[in-house]
Amino acid sequence: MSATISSGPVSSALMPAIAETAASTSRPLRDGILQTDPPRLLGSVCRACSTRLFPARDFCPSCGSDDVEGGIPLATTGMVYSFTVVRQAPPGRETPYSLAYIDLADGVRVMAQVTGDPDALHIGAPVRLDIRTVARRDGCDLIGYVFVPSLEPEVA
Amino acid sequence: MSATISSGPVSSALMPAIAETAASTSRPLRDGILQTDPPRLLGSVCRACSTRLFPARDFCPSCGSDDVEGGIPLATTGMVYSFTVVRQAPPGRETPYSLAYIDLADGVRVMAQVTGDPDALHIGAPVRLDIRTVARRDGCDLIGYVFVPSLEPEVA
Amino acid sequence: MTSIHIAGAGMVRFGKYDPAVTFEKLAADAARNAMRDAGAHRRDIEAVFVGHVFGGPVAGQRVATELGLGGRPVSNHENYCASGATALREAWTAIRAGLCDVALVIGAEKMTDRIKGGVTPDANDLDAQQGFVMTAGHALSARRYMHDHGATREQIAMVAVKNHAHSRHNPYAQYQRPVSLDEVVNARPIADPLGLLDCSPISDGAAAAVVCSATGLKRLGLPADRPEVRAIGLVSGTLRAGLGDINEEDISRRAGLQAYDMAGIAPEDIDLVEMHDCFTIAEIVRLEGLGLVPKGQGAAWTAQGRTSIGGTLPVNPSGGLLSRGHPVGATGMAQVCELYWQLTGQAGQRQVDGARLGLAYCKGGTVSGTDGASVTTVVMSS
Amino acid sequence: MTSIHIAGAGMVRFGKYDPAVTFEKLAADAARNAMRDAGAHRRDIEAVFVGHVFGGPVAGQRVATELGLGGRPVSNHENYCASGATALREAWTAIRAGLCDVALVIGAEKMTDRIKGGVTPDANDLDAQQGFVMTAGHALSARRYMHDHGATREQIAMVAVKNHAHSRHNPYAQYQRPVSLDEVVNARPIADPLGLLDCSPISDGAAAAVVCSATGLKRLGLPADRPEVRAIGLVSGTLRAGLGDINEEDISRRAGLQAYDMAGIAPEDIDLVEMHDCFTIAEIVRLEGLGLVPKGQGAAWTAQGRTSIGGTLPVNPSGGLLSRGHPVGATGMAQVCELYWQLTGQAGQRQVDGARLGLAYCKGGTVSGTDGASVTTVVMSS
Ligand SMILES: [Zn+2]
Ligand SMILES: [Zn+2]
Repeated sequence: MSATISSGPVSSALMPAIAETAASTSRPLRDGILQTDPPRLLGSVCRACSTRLFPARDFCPSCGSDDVEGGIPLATTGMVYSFTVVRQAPPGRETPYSLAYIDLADGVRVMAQVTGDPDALHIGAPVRLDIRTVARRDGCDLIGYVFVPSLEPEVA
Repeated sequence: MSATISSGPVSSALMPAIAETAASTSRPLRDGILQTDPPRLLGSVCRACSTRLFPARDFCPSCGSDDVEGGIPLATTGMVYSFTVVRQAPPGRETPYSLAYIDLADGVRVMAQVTGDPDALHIGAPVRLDIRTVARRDGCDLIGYVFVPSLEPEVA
Repeated sequence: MTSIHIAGAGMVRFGKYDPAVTFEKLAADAARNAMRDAGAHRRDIEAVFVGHVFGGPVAGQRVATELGLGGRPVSNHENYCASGATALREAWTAIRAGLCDVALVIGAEKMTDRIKGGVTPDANDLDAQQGFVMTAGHALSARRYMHDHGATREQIAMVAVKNHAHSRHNPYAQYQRPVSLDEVVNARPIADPLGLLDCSPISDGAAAAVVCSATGLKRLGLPADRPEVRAIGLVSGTLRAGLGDINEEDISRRAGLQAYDMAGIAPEDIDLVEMHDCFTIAEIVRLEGLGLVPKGQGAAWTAQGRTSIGGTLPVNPSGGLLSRGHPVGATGMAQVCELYWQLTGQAGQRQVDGARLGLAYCKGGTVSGTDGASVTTVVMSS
Repeated sequence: MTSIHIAGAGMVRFGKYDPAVTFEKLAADAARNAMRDAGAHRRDIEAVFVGHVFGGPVAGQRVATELGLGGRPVSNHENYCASGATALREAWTAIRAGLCDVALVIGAEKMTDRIKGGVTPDANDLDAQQGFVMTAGHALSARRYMHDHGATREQIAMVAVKNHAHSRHNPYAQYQRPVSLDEVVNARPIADPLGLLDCSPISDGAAAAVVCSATGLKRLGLPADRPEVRAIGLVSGTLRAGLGDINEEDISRRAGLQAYDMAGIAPEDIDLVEMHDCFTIAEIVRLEGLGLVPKGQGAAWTAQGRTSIGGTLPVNPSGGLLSRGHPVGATGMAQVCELYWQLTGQAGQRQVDGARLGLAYCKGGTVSGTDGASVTTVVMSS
């Protein structure tokens, strides 16, 4: 994981710190949704129909099977399916920030903030996962996730 | 109305001030429940069955009539029907304080705090109304009501 | 099985009320208007069903006490923005089950002194932790809709222009003045591409109806031809796996089918729609999900005036949430009031000609990973 | 009209859970236990009814999503402490109306991270502005009851002694140890004459049941003799004019009559009661209001052991709210679970001999000037 520092509009809840620096006083935003080494989002996969889900569930919403395996590392790259720049939010969250649906390479859609210049964002833009500290609560770093625009080939 | 200063356990919401001193920055705890000159609680009376109610309603719960008159001054003396000393309350309200059902002389029951020594309170104890500032909100005195133990005849 | 009817309906004007105008007062005033319209007295009302989100515990009982309806069965029902319609569904179910013949249904909300900066999902919601707010969800929908169907920003904005044009003639609407396309497109941005006028406001208000069996109508001395509640669908969202269209509106499709089946109608039979246009784009994709407008054509239909009063499928003659206002728990019952007035020919200058079969749709709340929390579909006929 | 049955029931142990144990987890765990007990799979559940007070908007939909029950009709119902029983009543009504045959009903609450110093009426309530809290209301009741009927403080305290003795054998109870009369009488005073052990605790928990028509039982492959829900009464309070007895319990009397009439029973037929003993004195006056104990004799009956397991009318074999705990929205369904276990002979060392007809009573909330906000009465038979 690279030590990306956010340069664009990101919520105040997303502080520019990286997971590797987190001491024992860090924990995931929510149990079971990610790992830091290597940095991955964790989902589930259905053994019956191969449907992947994020976050993990103990059943498959596609085929109804209970034969589902959790703790599955998901792809770290994907494309922007749709995005918005949020300019008004309830008190406690600083605006603006870019929020997007990201379609991961292994067929899972994730809602997350995207760093960088919002004017450069577009549907289909390639992005990659960044696991980082996104908030601090009770003296503890909360580890979450954002996506960072990747270099993309020049379009002629 | 006498300038009674509370001597017993009364909620922090009940400040020892009297209504006459209230300037233009005072208002009743709730519209229509009391007047300060002369100090009275205001209720309603049913023209069909004479039932009195506090606070006023625009219908009679006893006979169902809509022929009800509001703004009726109620009796200022009554007796304790039942009482308790509240020793634990949600944050923001200081304990202990005495709370009672008061049966007014004209047949209306009112829930209110009673000032004075809680150990001297008993069912049947005579009390009289005191209209006073009970709280301050947004720089404005809120006028409410408590009951004060009356002198009672010695029991042989 | 008994038929179920609206015997009378009533509202208070939606808007921003002083804190001294309480939830209880708004709700009781709407209820009194509905009871007066139905010619129902206190003694006629057998049960009270109240839909609200932010009214606090036993809010319905506080209202019933104000109304002099103490003693009856009173219950409170919550499905976020579908709360009012859910309360109606519970009343409709109780009448079908034979528990009562005359019920009072109230939807009410006092929001302006409680909600700041827009409603949000539960704080424990994973999407909320990423910064998801309702506006953002609809902005993502709008952006993708434009990309997939070649719709323009202006076509989407026309939903607001249309609904504000309708609300000029609705005395209960929070906003009663027209807005121009320029005003909508150039309004303060909230979540790109949506601006302030793409969003329904935060409002206070209440709406109510007296709901009866055929026996109940007789008891009230009313003719048997009062508008009938033919069906009320209720569905929840499902988890979305894979990379499908976020504007698929499977939840709307299922809610529509449930109501059409129950009412024994086809979507083509519907003469007018009261649609949950919490955001401009939402009206478009939900109409498509319901099978009332072909996939991808909702924006164009709006721009062509096909969903205006006088068009082939008038949508939100009341002005909708965008113009009437959106006190969340009240909205479902305000839609029912509008259908009642339309189906009885009392809608004045916003009357839809030949209104015989109407649909009211509400969608309430979000649950992370699903296509929504709750959708209700009310079918009413004259 | 179809008979309506409990096909299976399940709970989580009530208690004080870590903030990481969410409302959704408690509710889903109880629901899974109920579904397992009924042998019901996801595909069998047609609708979900959730009772809660503090779970936040669309809490039931969040739970349904966790359970893999997305898509179904899901609705949230609130009547304060009667919320769980109200959710059951809505399910029971929907089955009677023919809307479904197999429903999941959940009562749930996560209180310990939200409620401090006791539950209160709405802040706008006039009595609340005088300093009224729930404990105070019951203290006023206890003081007057002692005065009117010559009951002693010790007799009232015996309700807590009895219910804690019962809960020793309830694995789902928050407290499972006996308490002595001395402990109750000498506990920290809360509102004279009541002390800490006269009050039910603030708790987290959930309880659930699978509720079926006769057709639904067949579909689940269950015998037709599962416990039947014979009646569910629901009433609200009325304004009290004049200087009557505050322990008159007219609201309980009306709720009882409604249920007895609907079930076609007399109060004498009832073998055991799950009673809303939010406070010791409440159990006494409510039993009297229901016509199950002669007026003014409830305290003496308790002290004589007549309401203990083995007595003439066992009340709260589960331990009641005082011992099982009182996560408000969950309580009504926990009572239903207990009746189900008692009526099917699965209550172990707390089994009431010959339990064939049971009553569960909940009372929720207050409205200034009335004798209560909401009372439910559930009658179940084996
Ligand atoms: Zn699968
Ligand atoms: Zn009268």
